[in-house]
Amino acid sequence: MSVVIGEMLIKSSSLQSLYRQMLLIRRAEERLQKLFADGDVPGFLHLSIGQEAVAVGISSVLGVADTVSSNHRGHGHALAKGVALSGFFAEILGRADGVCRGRGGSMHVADLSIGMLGANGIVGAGMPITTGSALALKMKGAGNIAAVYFGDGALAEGVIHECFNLTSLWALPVLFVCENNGWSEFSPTERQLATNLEKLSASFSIAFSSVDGNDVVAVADQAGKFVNEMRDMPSPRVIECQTTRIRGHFEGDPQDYRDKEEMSMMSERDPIARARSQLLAEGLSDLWFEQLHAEVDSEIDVALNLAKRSPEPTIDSLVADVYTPRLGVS
Amino acid sequence: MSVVIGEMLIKSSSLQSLYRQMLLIRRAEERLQKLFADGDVPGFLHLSIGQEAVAVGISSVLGVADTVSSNHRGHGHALAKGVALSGFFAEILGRADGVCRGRGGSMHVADLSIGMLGANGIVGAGMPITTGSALALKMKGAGNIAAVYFGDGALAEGVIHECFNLTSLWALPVLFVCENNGWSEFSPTERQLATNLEKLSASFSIAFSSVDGNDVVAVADQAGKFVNEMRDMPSPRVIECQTTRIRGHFEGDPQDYRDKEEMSMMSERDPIARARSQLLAEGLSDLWFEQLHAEVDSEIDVALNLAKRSPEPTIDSLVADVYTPRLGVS
Amino acid sequence: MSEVRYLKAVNQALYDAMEADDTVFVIGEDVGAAGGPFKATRGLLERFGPGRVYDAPIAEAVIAGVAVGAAMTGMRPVAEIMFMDFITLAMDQIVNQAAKARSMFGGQASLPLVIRAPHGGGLSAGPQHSQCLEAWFAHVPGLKVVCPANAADAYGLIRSAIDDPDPVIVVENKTLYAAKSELPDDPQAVPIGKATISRPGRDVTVVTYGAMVREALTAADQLTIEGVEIEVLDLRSIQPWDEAMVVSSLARTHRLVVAHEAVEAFGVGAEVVARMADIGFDELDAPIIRVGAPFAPSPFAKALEAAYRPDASDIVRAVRRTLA
Amino acid sequence: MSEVRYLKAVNQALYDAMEADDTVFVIGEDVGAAGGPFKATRGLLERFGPGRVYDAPIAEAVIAGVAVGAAMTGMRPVAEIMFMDFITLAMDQIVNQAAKARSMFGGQASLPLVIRAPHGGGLSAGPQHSQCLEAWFAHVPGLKVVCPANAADAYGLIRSAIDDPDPVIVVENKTLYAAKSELPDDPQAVPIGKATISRPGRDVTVVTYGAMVREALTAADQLTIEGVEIEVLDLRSIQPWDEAMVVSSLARTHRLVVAHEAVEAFGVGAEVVARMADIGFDELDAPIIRVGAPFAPSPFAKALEAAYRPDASDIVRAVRRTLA
Ligand SMILES: Cc1ncc(C[n+]2csc(CCOP(=O)(O)OP(=O)(O)O)c2C)c(N)n1
Ligand SMILES: Cc1ncc(C[n+]2csc(CCOP(=O)(O)OP(=O)(O)O)c2C)c(N)n1
Ligand SMILES: [Mg+2]
Ligand SMILES: [Mg+2]
Repeated sequence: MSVVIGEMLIKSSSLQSLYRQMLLIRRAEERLQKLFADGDVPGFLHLSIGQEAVAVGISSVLGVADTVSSNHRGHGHALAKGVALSGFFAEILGRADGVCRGRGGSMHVADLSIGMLGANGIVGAGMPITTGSALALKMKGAGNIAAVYFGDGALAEGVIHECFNLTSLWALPVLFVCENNGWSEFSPTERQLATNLEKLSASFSIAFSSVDGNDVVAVADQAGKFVNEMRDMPSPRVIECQTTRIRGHFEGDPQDYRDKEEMSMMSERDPIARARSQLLAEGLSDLWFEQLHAEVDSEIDVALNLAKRSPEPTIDSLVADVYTPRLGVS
Repeated sequence: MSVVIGEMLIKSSSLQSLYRQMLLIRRAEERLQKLFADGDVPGFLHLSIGQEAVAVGISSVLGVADTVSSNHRGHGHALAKGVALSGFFAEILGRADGVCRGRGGSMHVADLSIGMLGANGIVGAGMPITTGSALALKMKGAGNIAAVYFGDGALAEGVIHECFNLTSLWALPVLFVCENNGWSEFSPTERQLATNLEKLSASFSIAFSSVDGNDVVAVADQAGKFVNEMRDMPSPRVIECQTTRIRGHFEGDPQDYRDKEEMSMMSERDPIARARSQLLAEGLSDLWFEQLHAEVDSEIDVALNLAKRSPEPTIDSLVADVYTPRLGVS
Repeated sequence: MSEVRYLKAVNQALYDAMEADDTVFVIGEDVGAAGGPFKATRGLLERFGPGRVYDAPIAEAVIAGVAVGAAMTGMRPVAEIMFMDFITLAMDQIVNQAAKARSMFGGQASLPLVIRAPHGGGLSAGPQHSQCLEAWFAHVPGLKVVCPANAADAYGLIRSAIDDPDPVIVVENKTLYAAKSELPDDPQAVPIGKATISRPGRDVTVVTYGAMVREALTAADQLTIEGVEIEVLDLRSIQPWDEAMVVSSLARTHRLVVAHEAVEAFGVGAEVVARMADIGFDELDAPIIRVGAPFAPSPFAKALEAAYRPDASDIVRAVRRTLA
Repeated sequence: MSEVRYLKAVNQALYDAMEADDTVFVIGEDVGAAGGPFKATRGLLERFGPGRVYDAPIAEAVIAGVAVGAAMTGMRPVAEIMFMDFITLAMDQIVNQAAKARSMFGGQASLPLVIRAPHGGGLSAGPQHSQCLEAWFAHVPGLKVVCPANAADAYGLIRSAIDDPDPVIVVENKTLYAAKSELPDDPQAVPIGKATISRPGRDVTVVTYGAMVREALTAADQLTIEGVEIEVLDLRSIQPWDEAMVVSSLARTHRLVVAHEAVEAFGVGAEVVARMADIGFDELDAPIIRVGAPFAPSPFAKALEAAYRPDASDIVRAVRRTLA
């Protein structure tokens, strides 16, 4: 497996390609949003609209041999790590060709073959998993690292303490990526925390950086810097990405707890609009955007059509597949 | 229930009385040590020999309406809070007249009528219990506080994070008392922690103080200061008491992991010897000590004899007593 | 008497209990301003204020711990664990502390605390948001476990749970929240430990609880057509459970089916069967059949989940087997 | 063939597994320099170094999490939870993550991890250090659970557990650690899911596991004097368990007792009985009797604990009841 070193990747992956990835995630989620409204998506749907720059910026410095774990709001994390779009859609629609054969859904999208260790329905639970993954990677000694995405609300769970302690103590290469969107479901996180990530990181002597999580280049730069250090000399890092949850906690959330002002400022903070302005300033034409959008939309159409044509999964393999089949073992 | 304000108590309880309490705990544990060696104490026995100044100093500023929770090394905490000596011995010997009727033993000594919410066999578990107790006390509004004793090893458990966060966020009157003896069972705690209590407290904006935990006056002074503040205006405090585990992790521990040097320095650090020197310097005579020792020993003899005469508990009430009997409810 | 949603009955029970006793308070994630993720605590903050309704951070271990410590200190806490699956993070406080305190302190303490935990599938919420873990708690001496199947029982069992001197786990089925059933105008407490006959019958006893009661009643309708009258017994309480009522029904029908939504293997049903295979053995004319979820995590996809969850047709099949 | 302590067999299994496969590593509290609280890991640090033997802080949730994440990343972790009671702090990682990963990821992943957890009383260790919680894990699809009763099975099941592609909980009984039994010079893996007949007999089948196997054998000796020959069946694996062997024994004896140290109510025995009350019903000539701990936390005092723990005399009584 090839180890992709962050800096190299940032250079080769121009803002154009980062933009494209963010756009793909956005459009994919917008389609899901619509499908959900039409009653075609079962279960809970937590969209990451507004937070795409985090996933794209982080993944731009990771290779396939690096691992990521994610949380309930994990669509962007999965797609940015390289989960195939049609398997992704099929999963969320609950179809047989879903990456998890329709058994996991939105909160459990995973593809272990590319180091995507799964979204997770349990707040905070990705952190210990990532700690273990990082230990394994360190034991293997190939310079790979493990990243974990979590929200600001997850800072309240005790497990973060155990993970900060262990990764610092054993110098494990975990990149802790906090998506700080200010919300824990329907409550402002400031009413849930008497600390913050900077202070917590400091108390475990873990290098910390806070970035504008809606600026994809800022995320990629800082992540690249951290990951390069980590590859040379394993140890944890914390990157806090200030970002914006543009939609509700989940689809169907009326959001009556959010005030007008916050809602109105959102478009300004939109990471995709920002990247677009930058690219326009760099001289890209409207036509370029139009073409790109068309391209992305058609990519999504193809994948989604594939997903929609996928059959409903059948129950028969469910029980047989709980444990690993073993040749010669009855 | 009367609220005893720390400072007043410190004044009235002179060093002599603190010395007496420490001595009582020490001698009681020395008797247990011998009883254990003779095979008369069932189960695990974690002695707090060397750590008496913490329990005595803290309890000197607490009243009966204040609560304490403790851990596996809780004999001193219980006695200092006022658990009756004979019921204490009877419990540890597993007798019917034990404070817990022989059902709990050394790791579960409790007397809720005086706010001793129990020793605890689960490392760290006293902290959330104390957090809840403090919330109840705050709701009642009488200015009482809740204290929890825990070891340095417990700092690794995630629950401390949740409790620091909640007590700070909700301004709950918890006095976190760490007995830092440098050991987590057979491992030096420094090999288990990438942080320390000062940093952790700071990260949650909880006032912190580190004291010489083998100096009973230093413990009582700092605790008194903290508790007075907390009674006026509820909020958490952390007091770290640097102390010395003179015996093994439990009785029977060969302690081959401890080096000679550490072992030889122990007597210097002995809190009781220290208090004795202070009292000698203040002019107390050897005779005074002799008399006090004789008095304490005879108090212990009486209690222990009572305990030893207590019958073995019988199984009959065990099952009936798992739930609270209710009149008129079948 | 009026038809109300199960959820409304839960809400009213909490409200009335808080009115009746000011040591009762609620704590949980988003239970305050948001009125609870399922709206079970709606209106409580407005009525009782932030000193009785605590919006907690996402930290289940300390939420349970607060209940334990507050109960030791004279209060009657009612903690909500948003989905029963998250109770995995609070097990020490519930199992090692709450359940054992009374016994291990020699009977000194009563811990009047309640943990509310919604269980069950049907929402395509996937493997980590659909589990029915009540069997775990029923295995722990010191805990009581109830699982109401309708509005009146939801009201009555929650009132009893809050009133109870010992720790009670109240398991609420998520698919029932929206279901309507009758609630008396002056609803009463329902004693913990008493089952009820939801439908009398003479041929086969079907013991069940929670959302499966509805399925059993549907099965009863179907079976009537075949000339089979099943007696549907709603346990309501799982720990303690009403062994006497099950035996006495069995003494009439001589055939037994036990059904629940939880995974069949090592579930609550196993205990009911095991008791009847002992004390009820002489009454048995046929094998005892259990109905429960297959041995797999609860799947996400609608079709999969529907096939996975036991329902009326499974009960019908089981009943037929006992009559074969 | 030589007589060795159960503990030595555990130790050797770990040693041999680490020799055989360098992706195997151990993690737990004091498992390194101190050789483990019960000395199960003695010598491993010296032989394999700190890169394979990890002394962890007191933090059970992340210990279990490390096992999950490392297993997802190609290793074969063996985590020790010092007393099974402390597993309450690691339930999310074991139940929501380890157990479900394979299924909920659509079969992509195998998680070859082992959690070793000593259970049981007999040391006067009190209510928080004596529990037998295996029934919880047996109820969770995705986990396997084994509980060896002698040195050869301890060795063989631990080797199988480590070799197994899926998560296995290895429950070791603390009172067995010091007990000696035969271990072949070239000990072999023991397949998970296969019971064994510890003593053949014709009159009553006694199904048991762990420390109760010894008690059942003692009971067998006593009952022989009364002319009763019991067949003692050691399950060894609890999830999956060897239903076929139990049925075939029952087909010979027509009477069944199920015994374990865990609390009887909602314990492992309930499942065994429930299955037999279904698929074995036609073979049964008498009520099925269970033997287990009473419904109370494990008490501390020696006399109390002795009265609380089920033993040979309880099995004798139960067998007599099935013959009455
Ligand atoms: C252990 C656990 N507790 C509670 C929940 C319910 N829950 C799901 S998301 C969420 C809020 C998470 O907030 P944050 O971590 O900031 O992520 P965000 O939704 O803002 O992206 C909560 C409480 C859960 N899934 N798991
Ligand atoms: C949750 C839990 N994990 C592990 C243990 C085993 N154990 C008992 S005491 C102890 C060390 C505690 O160290 P510390 O907190 O510093 O207290 P000390 O013994 O030094 O007083 C350990 C690991 C336990 N009782 N509970
Ligand atoms: Mg958030
Ligand atoms: Mg210590």
